[in-house]
Amino acid sequence: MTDTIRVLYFASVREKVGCDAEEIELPAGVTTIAALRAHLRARGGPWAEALGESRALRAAVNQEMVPPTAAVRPGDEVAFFPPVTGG
Amino acid sequence: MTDTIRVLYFASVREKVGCDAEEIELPAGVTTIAALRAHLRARGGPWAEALGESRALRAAVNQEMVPPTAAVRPGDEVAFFPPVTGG
Amino acid sequence: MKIVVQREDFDPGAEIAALARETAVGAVASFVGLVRDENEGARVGAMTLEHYPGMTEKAIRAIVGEAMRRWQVRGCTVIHRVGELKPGDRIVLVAVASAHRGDAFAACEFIMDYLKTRAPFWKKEQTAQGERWVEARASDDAAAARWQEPARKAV
Amino acid sequence: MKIVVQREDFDPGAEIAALARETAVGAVASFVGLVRDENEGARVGAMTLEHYPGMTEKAIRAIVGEAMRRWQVRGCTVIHRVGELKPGDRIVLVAVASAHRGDAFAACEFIMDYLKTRAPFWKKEQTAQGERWVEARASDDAAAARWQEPARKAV
Repeated sequence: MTDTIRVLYFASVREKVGCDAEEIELPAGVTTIAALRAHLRARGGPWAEALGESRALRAAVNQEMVPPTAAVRPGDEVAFFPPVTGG
Repeated sequence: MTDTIRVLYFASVREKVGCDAEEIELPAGVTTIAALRAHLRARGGPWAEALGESRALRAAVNQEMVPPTAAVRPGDEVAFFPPVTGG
Repeated sequence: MKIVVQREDFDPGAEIAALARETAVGAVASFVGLVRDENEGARVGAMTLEHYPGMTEKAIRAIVGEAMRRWQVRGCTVIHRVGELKPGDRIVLVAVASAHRGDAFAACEFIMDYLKTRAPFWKKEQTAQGERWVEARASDDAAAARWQEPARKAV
Repeated sequence: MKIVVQREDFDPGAEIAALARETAVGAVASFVGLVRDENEGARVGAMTLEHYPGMTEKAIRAIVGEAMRRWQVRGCTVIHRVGELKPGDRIVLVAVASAHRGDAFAACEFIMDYLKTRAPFWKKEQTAQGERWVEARASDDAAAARWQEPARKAV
Protein backbone atom coordinates (compact mmCIF):
# COMPACT_ATOMS: atom_id res chain seq x y z
CA MET A 1 0.00 0.00 0.00
CA THR A 2 1.16 3.45 -0.94
CA ASP A 3 1.10 6.64 1.13
CA THR A 4 0.99 8.85 -1.94
CA ILE A 5 -1.89 10.61 -3.62
CA ARG A 6 -2.16 11.95 -7.14
CA VAL A 7 -3.09 15.64 -7.35
CA LEU A 8 -4.44 17.19 -10.54
CA TYR A 9 -4.86 20.87 -11.39
CA PHE A 10 -7.14 22.30 -14.08
CA ALA A 11 -7.73 25.55 -15.95
CA SER A 12 -6.54 28.70 -14.16
CA VAL A 13 -5.23 26.68 -11.19
CA ARG A 14 -3.11 24.53 -13.52
CA GLU A 15 -1.76 27.63 -15.26
CA LYS A 16 -0.89 29.40 -11.99
CA VAL A 17 0.95 26.46 -10.40
CA GLY A 18 2.55 25.58 -13.75
CA CYS A 19 1.83 21.88 -13.30
CA ASP A 20 -1.07 19.65 -14.30
CA ALA A 21 -0.45 16.61 -12.11
CA GLU A 22 1.88 15.41 -9.38
CA GLU A 23 2.34 12.51 -6.95
CA ILE A 24 2.79 13.62 -3.36
CA GLU A 25 3.21 11.90 0.00
CA LEU A 26 0.12 12.46 2.10
CA PRO A 27 1.55 14.05 5.28
CA ALA A 28 0.35 12.76 8.64
CA GLY A 29 -2.59 14.81 9.85
CA VAL A 30 -3.74 15.82 6.35
CA THR A 31 -7.03 13.94 6.08
CA THR A 32 -9.41 16.34 4.34
CA ILE A 33 -9.58 18.42 1.17
CA ALA A 34 -9.36 21.64 3.22
CA ALA A 35 -6.24 20.39 5.04
CA LEU A 36 -4.62 19.26 1.78
CA ARG A 37 -5.31 22.64 0.20
CA ALA A 38 -3.73 24.42 3.22
CA HIS A 39 -0.73 22.06 3.04
CA LEU A 40 -0.17 22.83 -0.66
CA ARG A 41 -0.74 26.54 -0.10
CA ALA A 42 2.03 26.50 2.52
CA ARG A 43 4.51 25.85 -0.30
CA GLY A 44 4.21 29.58 -0.92
CA GLY A 45 4.75 31.46 -4.21
CA PRO A 46 2.39 30.39 -7.00
CA TRP A 47 0.84 27.78 -4.70
CA ALA A 48 -0.13 30.35 -2.12
CA GLU A 49 -1.71 32.41 -4.88
CA ALA A 50 -3.40 29.67 -6.91
CA LEU A 51 -4.91 28.00 -3.83
CA GLY A 52 -5.42 31.23 -1.86
CA GLU A 53 -8.21 31.15 0.70
CA SER A 54 -10.13 33.91 -1.04
CA ARG A 55 -10.42 31.85 -4.23
CA ALA A 56 -13.68 30.00 -4.86
CA LEU A 57 -12.21 26.66 -5.89
CA ARG A 58 -13.82 23.28 -6.34
CA ALA A 59 -12.29 19.89 -5.56
CA ALA A 60 -12.88 16.31 -6.60
CA VAL A 61 -11.81 13.07 -4.94
CA ASN A 62 -11.61 10.07 -7.25
CA GLN A 63 -13.47 12.08 -9.91
CA GLU A 64 -16.43 13.07 -7.76
CA MET A 65 -17.01 16.67 -6.79
CA VAL A 66 -16.74 16.99 -2.98
CA PRO A 67 -16.98 19.65 -0.24
CA PRO A 68 -13.85 20.89 1.61
CA THR A 69 -14.68 18.62 4.54
CA ALA A 70 -14.38 15.47 2.38
CA ALA A 71 -11.83 12.83 3.41
CA VAL A 72 -8.55 12.28 1.53
CA ARG A 73 -6.90 8.87 1.83
CA PRO A 74 -3.68 7.36 0.47
CA GLY A 75 -4.14 6.22 -3.13
CA ASP A 76 -6.78 8.84 -3.88
CA GLU A 77 -6.88 10.99 -7.01
CA VAL A 78 -7.55 14.55 -5.90
CA ALA A 79 -8.22 17.52 -8.18
CA PHE A 80 -8.41 21.29 -7.62
CA PHE A 81 -10.08 23.58 -10.15
CA PRO A 82 -12.16 26.74 -10.53
CA PRO A 83 -15.96 26.57 -10.83
CA VAL A 84 -16.83 24.84 -14.09
CA THR A 85 -17.85 26.78 -17.23
CA GLY A 86 -18.77 24.20 -19.86
CA GLY A 87 -21.99 23.75 -21.81
CA MET B 1 -72.73 44.90 -48.80
CA THR B 2 -73.82 41.33 -48.20
CA ASP B 3 -75.97 39.89 -45.42
CA THR B 4 -74.37 36.47 -45.72
CA ILE B 5 -71.67 34.82 -43.67
CA ARG B 6 -69.42 31.89 -44.54
CA VAL B 7 -69.54 29.02 -42.05
CA LEU B 8 -66.81 26.37 -41.92
CA TYR B 9 -66.85 23.03 -40.09
CA PHE B 10 -63.80 20.98 -39.16
CA ALA B 11 -62.89 17.49 -37.95
CA SER B 12 -65.72 15.60 -36.18
CA VAL B 13 -68.13 18.52 -36.64
CA ARG B 14 -67.52 18.48 -40.40
CA GLU B 15 -68.04 14.73 -40.54
CA LYS B 16 -71.26 14.85 -38.53
CA VAL B 17 -72.92 17.64 -40.56
CA GLY B 18 -71.55 16.19 -43.81
CA CYS B 19 -70.45 19.60 -45.05
CA ASP B 20 -67.22 21.57 -44.79
CA ALA B 21 -68.38 25.07 -45.71
CA GLU B 22 -71.56 26.94 -46.57
CA GLU B 23 -72.81 30.46 -47.19
CA ILE B 24 -75.84 31.40 -45.10
CA GLU B 25 -77.96 34.49 -44.60
CA LEU B 26 -77.40 35.89 -41.17
CA PRO B 27 -80.92 35.96 -39.68
CA ALA B 28 -82.05 39.07 -37.84
CA GLY B 29 -81.29 38.76 -34.14
CA VAL B 30 -78.37 36.36 -34.62
CA THR B 31 -75.47 38.54 -33.51
CA THR B 32 -73.21 36.22 -31.48
CA ILE B 33 -71.45 32.87 -31.86
CA ALA B 34 -73.77 31.33 -29.26
CA ALA B 35 -76.86 32.56 -31.13
CA LEU B 36 -75.52 31.33 -34.48
CA ARG B 37 -74.79 27.93 -33.00
CA ALA B 38 -78.36 27.73 -31.61
CA HIS B 39 -79.73 28.83 -34.98
CA LEU B 40 -77.84 26.08 -36.83
CA ARG B 41 -78.73 23.53 -34.17
CA ALA B 42 -82.42 24.31 -34.75
CA ARG B 43 -82.08 22.72 -38.21
CA GLY B 44 -82.36 19.44 -36.30
CA GLY B 45 -80.96 16.03 -37.35
CA PRO B 46 -77.16 15.94 -37.72
CA TRP B 47 -77.00 19.67 -36.91
CA ALA B 48 -78.71 19.20 -33.57
CA GLU B 49 -76.23 16.43 -32.79
CA ALA B 50 -73.01 17.98 -34.13
CA LEU B 51 -73.64 21.33 -32.44
CA GLY B 52 -75.43 19.88 -29.37
CA GLU B 53 -75.22 21.98 -26.26
CA SER B 54 -73.35 19.28 -24.35
CA ARG B 55 -70.47 19.30 -26.85
CA ALA B 56 -67.35 21.24 -25.94
CA LEU B 57 -66.85 23.05 -29.24
CA ARG B 58 -64.62 25.93 -30.19
CA ALA B 59 -65.39 28.72 -32.63
CA ALA B 60 -63.41 31.21 -34.68
CA VAL B 61 -64.49 34.46 -36.31
CA ASN B 62 -62.34 35.60 -39.21
CA GLN B 63 -59.73 33.00 -38.22
CA GLU B 64 -59.37 34.07 -34.60
CA MET B 65 -60.49 31.79 -31.78
CA VAL B 66 -63.33 33.54 -29.87
CA PRO B 67 -65.66 32.88 -26.92
CA PRO B 68 -69.40 32.12 -27.45
CA THR B 69 -70.24 35.73 -26.62
CA ALA B 70 -68.22 37.07 -29.59
CA ALA B 71 -70.05 39.13 -32.20
CA VAL B 72 -70.91 37.80 -35.67
CA ARG B 73 -71.45 40.32 -38.47
CA PRO B 74 -72.41 40.05 -42.13
CA GLY B 75 -69.40 39.14 -44.25
CA ASP B 76 -67.66 37.25 -41.43
CA GLU B 77 -66.00 33.87 -41.80
CA VAL B 78 -67.15 31.74 -38.87
CA ALA B 79 -65.86 28.26 -37.98
CA PHE B 80 -67.02 25.57 -35.57
CA PHE B 81 -64.73 22.76 -34.50
CA PRO B 82 -63.78 20.48 -31.59
CA PRO B 83 -60.90 21.39 -29.25
CA VAL B 84 -57.66 21.22 -31.23
CA THR B 85 -55.29 18.22 -31.08
CA GLY B 86 -52.23 19.09 -33.15
CA GLY B 87 -48.59 19.19 -32.17
CA MET C 1 -39.61 33.83 -38.09
CA LYS C 2 -40.34 30.83 -40.35
CA ILE C 3 -43.76 29.21 -40.11
CA VAL C 4 -44.75 26.44 -42.47
CA VAL C 5 -47.67 24.02 -42.71
CA GLN C 6 -46.91 21.27 -45.21
CA ARG C 7 -47.58 17.65 -46.16
CA GLU C 8 -43.88 16.89 -46.70
CA ASP C 9 -41.36 15.78 -44.08
CA PHE C 10 -38.75 18.23 -42.78
CA ASP C 11 -35.10 18.08 -41.70
CA PRO C 12 -34.61 19.11 -38.04
CA GLY C 13 -30.81 19.25 -38.39
CA ALA C 14 -30.98 21.65 -41.35
CA GLU C 15 -33.52 23.88 -39.56
CA ILE C 16 -31.40 24.02 -36.38
CA ALA C 17 -28.28 24.80 -38.43
CA ALA C 18 -30.10 27.61 -40.27
CA LEU C 19 -31.08 29.21 -36.94
CA ALA C 20 -27.51 28.84 -35.62
CA ARG C 21 -25.96 30.71 -38.54
CA GLU C 22 -26.03 34.07 -36.76
CA THR C 23 -22.97 34.24 -34.46
CA ALA C 24 -24.80 36.14 -31.72
CA VAL C 25 -26.83 32.96 -31.18
CA GLY C 26 -25.50 30.89 -28.29
CA ALA C 27 -28.42 28.52 -27.85
CA VAL C 28 -30.92 26.66 -30.00
CA ALA C 29 -33.63 24.74 -28.16
CA SER C 30 -35.82 22.54 -30.28
CA PHE C 31 -38.62 20.05 -30.13
CA VAL C 32 -39.67 17.31 -32.55
CA GLY C 33 -43.07 15.66 -32.11
CA LEU C 34 -43.55 12.20 -33.63
CA VAL C 35 -46.43 9.80 -34.31
CA ARG C 36 -46.39 7.08 -31.64
CA ASP C 37 -47.53 3.54 -32.43
CA GLU C 38 -49.78 3.49 -29.37
CA ASN C 39 -52.25 5.97 -27.90
CA GLU C 40 -54.77 5.56 -25.07
CA GLY C 41 -54.24 1.81 -25.04
CA ALA C 42 -54.79 1.17 -28.77
CA ARG C 43 -52.23 0.41 -31.51
CA VAL C 44 -52.13 3.21 -34.03
CA GLY C 45 -51.53 2.15 -37.63
CA ALA C 46 -51.77 5.60 -39.21
CA MET C 47 -53.03 9.08 -38.56
CA THR C 48 -54.55 11.90 -40.58
CA LEU C 49 -53.94 15.51 -39.63
CA GLU C 50 -56.59 18.04 -40.69
CA HIS C 51 -56.17 21.80 -40.29
CA TYR C 52 -57.86 25.13 -40.98
CA PRO C 53 -55.82 26.65 -43.82
CA GLY C 54 -55.16 30.32 -43.28
CA MET C 55 -56.10 30.33 -39.62
CA THR C 56 -53.37 27.82 -38.81
CA GLU C 57 -50.54 30.05 -39.97
CA LYS C 58 -52.14 33.08 -38.32
CA ALA C 59 -52.54 31.27 -35.00
CA ILE C 60 -48.94 30.04 -35.02
CA ARG C 61 -47.69 33.51 -35.93
CA ALA C 62 -49.59 34.96 -32.96
CA ILE C 63 -48.11 32.33 -30.61
CA VAL C 64 -44.56 32.96 -31.83
CA GLY C 65 -45.14 36.72 -31.57
CA GLU C 66 -46.21 36.30 -27.96
CA ALA C 67 -43.07 34.23 -27.25
CA MET C 68 -40.91 36.96 -28.79
CA ARG C 69 -42.61 39.53 -26.56
CA ARG C 70 -41.84 37.49 -23.44
CA TRP C 71 -38.32 36.25 -24.14
CA GLN C 72 -35.19 37.29 -26.01
CA VAL C 73 -35.59 35.36 -29.25
CA ARG C 74 -33.26 35.81 -32.24
CA GLY C 75 -34.93 33.34 -34.55
CA CYS C 76 -37.74 30.82 -34.57
CA THR C 77 -38.89 28.05 -36.90
CA VAL C 78 -42.18 26.18 -36.65
CA ILE C 79 -43.04 23.45 -39.15
CA HIS C 80 -46.23 21.41 -38.79
CA ARG C 81 -47.24 18.60 -41.10
CA VAL C 82 -50.77 17.75 -42.24
CA GLY C 83 -52.22 14.79 -44.15
CA GLU C 84 -51.46 11.09 -43.73
CA LEU C 85 -48.76 10.12 -41.24
CA LYS C 86 -47.43 6.78 -39.97
CA PRO C 87 -45.92 5.80 -36.59
CA GLY C 88 -42.39 7.18 -36.34
CA ASP C 89 -43.16 10.06 -38.73
CA ARG C 90 -42.29 13.58 -37.62
CA ILE C 91 -45.33 15.80 -37.00
CA VAL C 92 -43.97 19.08 -35.74
CA LEU C 93 -40.74 20.99 -35.23
CA VAL C 94 -40.34 24.03 -33.00
CA ALA C 95 -36.83 25.49 -32.86
CA VAL C 96 -35.87 28.71 -31.07
CA ALA C 97 -32.54 30.54 -31.23
CA SER C 98 -31.41 32.92 -28.53
CA ALA C 99 -28.27 34.37 -27.00
CA HIS C 100 -28.87 32.35 -23.82
CA ARG C 101 -30.34 28.96 -23.09
CA GLY C 102 -32.99 29.99 -20.56
CA ASP C 103 -34.83 32.09 -23.14
CA ALA C 104 -34.48 29.43 -25.84
CA PHE C 105 -35.89 26.66 -23.61
CA ALA C 106 -38.77 28.74 -22.24
CA ALA C 107 -39.86 30.12 -25.62
CA CYS C 108 -39.67 26.67 -27.25
CA GLU C 109 -41.77 24.97 -24.58
CA PHE C 110 -44.23 27.89 -24.48
CA ILE C 111 -44.76 27.71 -28.26
CA MET C 112 -45.35 23.94 -28.09
CA ASP C 113 -47.82 24.25 -25.21
CA TYR C 114 -49.77 27.02 -26.93
CA LEU C 115 -49.67 25.29 -30.31
CA LYS C 116 -51.25 22.22 -28.66
CA THR C 117 -54.22 24.22 -27.39
CA ARG C 118 -54.59 27.12 -29.86
CA ALA C 119 -53.53 26.08 -33.36
CA PRO C 120 -56.37 24.54 -35.41
CA PHE C 121 -55.11 21.02 -36.12
CA TRP C 122 -57.06 17.83 -35.52
CA LYS C 123 -55.77 14.27 -35.45
CA LYS C 124 -57.71 11.22 -36.55
CA GLU C 125 -56.19 7.86 -35.72
CA GLN C 126 -56.59 4.60 -37.61
CA THR C 127 -56.55 1.74 -35.10
CA ALA C 128 -57.50 -1.96 -35.25
CA GLN C 129 -60.85 -0.90 -33.75
CA GLY C 130 -61.47 1.61 -36.55
CA GLU C 131 -61.00 5.33 -36.98
CA ARG C 132 -61.30 7.81 -34.14
CA TRP C 133 -60.73 11.50 -33.59
CA VAL C 134 -58.10 12.12 -30.92
CA GLU C 135 -59.62 13.89 -27.93
CA ALA C 136 -58.07 16.99 -26.45
CA ARG C 137 -56.25 16.36 -23.18
CA ALA C 138 -56.83 18.23 -19.95
CA SER C 139 -53.07 17.94 -19.36
CA ASP C 140 -52.46 20.07 -22.46
CA ASP C 141 -54.77 22.79 -21.15
CA ALA C 142 -52.92 22.63 -17.83
CA ALA C 143 -49.54 22.89 -19.59
CA ALA C 144 -50.68 26.02 -21.48
CA ALA C 145 -52.25 27.53 -18.35
CA ARG C 146 -48.84 27.47 -16.59
CA TRP C 147 -47.73 30.33 -18.85
CA GLN C 148 -50.63 32.62 -18.06
CA GLU C 149 -49.47 35.95 -16.76
CA PRO C 150 -51.18 37.28 -13.64
CA ALA C 151 -54.27 39.28 -14.61
CA ARG C 152 -53.90 43.03 -14.34
CA LYS C 153 -56.09 44.66 -11.72
CA ALA C 154 -59.04 46.59 -13.12
CA VAL C 155 -58.75 50.33 -12.47
CA MET D 1 -27.74 6.60 -23.07
CA LYS D 2 -24.98 7.99 -25.31
CA ILE D 3 -22.36 10.25 -23.72
CA VAL D 4 -19.41 11.48 -25.73
CA VAL D 5 -16.64 14.02 -25.16
CA GLN D 6 -14.81 14.73 -28.42
CA ARG D 7 -12.84 17.33 -30.37
CA GLU D 8 -14.87 16.75 -33.56
CA ASP D 9 -18.11 18.44 -34.52
CA PHE D 10 -21.39 16.50 -34.34
CA ASP D 11 -24.62 16.32 -36.37
CA PRO D 12 -27.69 17.34 -34.31
CA GLY D 13 -30.13 16.11 -36.97
CA ALA D 14 -28.57 12.63 -37.07
CA GLU D 15 -28.57 12.40 -33.26
CA ILE D 16 -32.22 13.48 -33.01
CA ALA D 17 -33.20 11.00 -35.73
CA ALA D 18 -31.36 8.18 -33.93
CA LEU D 19 -33.34 8.88 -30.73
CA ALA D 20 -36.62 9.05 -32.68
CA ARG D 21 -36.17 5.59 -34.21
CA GLU D 22 -38.15 3.84 -31.47
CA THR D 23 -41.87 4.19 -32.30
CA ALA D 24 -42.91 4.57 -28.66
CA VAL D 25 -41.09 7.92 -28.70
CA GLY D 26 -43.46 10.81 -29.27
CA ALA D 27 -41.17 13.67 -28.31
CA VAL D 28 -37.51 14.63 -28.71
CA ALA D 29 -36.43 17.82 -26.97
CA SER D 30 -32.94 19.01 -27.73
CA PHE D 31 -30.49 21.79 -27.09
CA VAL D 32 -27.47 22.95 -29.05
CA GLY D 33 -24.99 25.34 -27.42
CA LEU D 34 -22.81 27.46 -29.71
CA VAL D 35 -19.78 29.74 -29.39
CA ARG D 36 -20.96 33.34 -29.51
CA ASP D 37 -18.80 36.06 -31.04
CA GLU D 38 -19.31 38.30 -28.00
CA ASN D 39 -19.18 37.68 -24.25
CA GLU D 40 -19.26 40.13 -21.36
CA GLY D 41 -18.74 43.04 -23.72
CA ALA D 42 -15.66 41.70 -25.55
CA ARG D 43 -15.42 40.25 -29.06
CA VAL D 44 -14.43 36.60 -28.91
CA GLY D 45 -12.15 35.39 -31.68
CA ALA D 46 -11.76 31.82 -30.48
CA MET D 47 -12.16 29.64 -27.42
CA THR D 48 -10.41 26.64 -25.90
CA LEU D 49 -12.34 24.09 -23.90
CA GLU D 50 -10.40 22.11 -21.31
CA HIS D 51 -11.85 19.18 -19.38
CA TYR D 52 -10.99 16.53 -16.80
CA PRO D 53 -10.86 13.27 -18.79
CA GLY D 54 -12.57 10.44 -16.98
CA MET D 55 -14.39 12.61 -14.51
CA THR D 56 -16.25 14.42 -17.29
CA GLU D 57 -17.97 11.30 -18.62
CA LYS D 58 -18.70 10.12 -15.05
CA ALA D 59 -20.24 13.46 -14.08
CA ILE D 60 -22.43 13.57 -17.20
CA ARG D 61 -23.51 9.96 -16.65
CA ALA D 62 -24.55 10.84 -13.09
CA ILE D 63 -26.54 13.87 -14.31
CA VAL D 64 -28.33 11.85 -16.99
CA GLY D 65 -29.00 9.08 -14.47
CA GLU D 66 -30.61 11.60 -12.14
CA ALA D 67 -32.77 12.90 -15.02
CA MET D 68 -33.89 9.34 -15.79
CA ARG D 69 -34.85 8.86 -12.16
CA ARG D 70 -36.98 12.00 -12.19
CA TRP D 71 -38.66 11.78 -15.60
CA GLN D 72 -39.83 9.19 -18.12
CA VAL D 73 -36.89 9.11 -20.50
CA ARG D 74 -36.59 6.59 -23.35
CA GLY D 75 -33.26 7.75 -24.72
CA CYS D 76 -30.70 10.46 -24.15
CA THR D 77 -27.64 11.74 -26.03
CA VAL D 78 -25.09 14.19 -24.67
CA ILE D 79 -22.13 15.27 -26.82
CA HIS D 80 -19.68 17.88 -25.56
CA ARG D 81 -16.74 19.17 -27.54
CA VAL D 82 -13.31 20.10 -26.19
CA GLY D 83 -10.30 21.85 -27.74
CA GLU D 84 -10.22 24.88 -30.04
CA LEU D 85 -13.54 26.34 -31.12
CA LYS D 86 -14.53 29.39 -33.17
CA PRO D 87 -17.64 31.63 -33.02
CA GLY D 88 -20.58 29.79 -34.54
CA ASP D 89 -19.12 26.36 -33.69
CA ARG D 90 -21.33 23.90 -31.84
CA ILE D 91 -20.16 23.17 -28.28
CA VAL D 92 -22.74 20.85 -26.79
CA LEU D 93 -25.79 18.79 -27.71
CA VAL D 94 -28.30 17.43 -25.23
CA ALA D 95 -31.19 15.47 -26.75
CA VAL D 96 -33.85 13.60 -24.78
CA ALA D 97 -36.50 11.22 -26.15
CA SER D 98 -39.69 10.46 -24.27
CA ALA D 99 -43.27 9.34 -24.86
CA HIS D 100 -44.51 12.83 -23.92
CA ARG D 101 -43.17 16.32 -24.39
CA GLY D 102 -43.29 17.49 -20.76
CA ASP D 103 -40.78 14.84 -19.69
CA ALA D 104 -38.54 15.47 -22.70
CA PHE D 105 -38.39 19.24 -22.11
CA ALA D 106 -37.84 18.99 -18.37
CA ALA D 107 -35.12 16.33 -18.59
CA CYS D 108 -33.30 18.21 -21.38
CA GLU D 109 -33.25 21.51 -19.51
CA PHE D 110 -32.31 19.80 -16.23
CA ILE D 111 -29.35 18.06 -17.89
CA MET D 112 -28.13 21.34 -19.41
CA ASP D 113 -28.46 23.23 -16.11
CA TYR D 114 -26.60 20.53 -14.17
CA LEU D 115 -23.97 20.11 -16.86
CA LYS D 116 -23.26 23.85 -16.62
CA THR D 117 -22.53 23.62 -12.88
CA ARG D 118 -21.30 20.05 -12.32
CA ALA D 119 -19.42 18.77 -15.36
CA PRO D 120 -15.68 19.61 -15.31
CA PHE D 121 -15.24 21.77 -18.40
CA TRP D 122 -13.50 25.15 -18.49
CA LYS D 123 -13.61 27.75 -21.24
CA LYS D 124 -10.79 30.10 -22.11
CA GLU D 125 -11.60 32.91 -24.51
CA GLN D 126 -9.26 34.64 -26.94
CA THR D 127 -10.29 38.28 -27.23
CA ALA D 128 -8.65 41.42 -28.62
CA GLN D 129 -7.61 42.19 -25.02
CA GLY D 130 -5.87 38.82 -24.70
CA GLU D 131 -6.79 35.46 -23.23
CA ARG D 132 -9.11 35.04 -20.28
CA TRP D 133 -10.78 32.20 -18.42
CA VAL D 134 -14.55 32.49 -18.51
CA GLU D 135 -15.95 33.03 -15.04
CA ALA D 136 -18.77 30.92 -13.67
CA ARG D 137 -22.10 32.75 -13.58
CA ALA D 138 -24.36 33.10 -10.58
CA SER D 139 -27.29 32.74 -13.00
CA ASP D 140 -26.12 29.20 -13.82
CA ASP D 141 -26.08 28.28 -10.14
CA ALA D 142 -29.58 29.72 -9.81
CA ALA D 143 -30.76 27.75 -12.84
CA ALA D 144 -29.45 24.50 -11.34
CA ALA D 145 -30.87 25.31 -7.90
CA ARG D 146 -34.42 25.45 -9.36
CA TRP D 147 -34.31 21.68 -9.72
CA GLN D 148 -33.41 20.94 -6.13
CA GLU D 149 -35.92 18.66 -4.50
CA PRO D 150 -37.24 19.69 -1.09
CA ALA D 151 -34.95 18.31 1.62
CA ARG D 152 -36.35 15.34 3.48
CA LYS D 153 -37.07 15.94 7.14
CA ALA D 154 -34.64 14.32 9.53
CA VAL D 155 -36.30 11.58 11.60
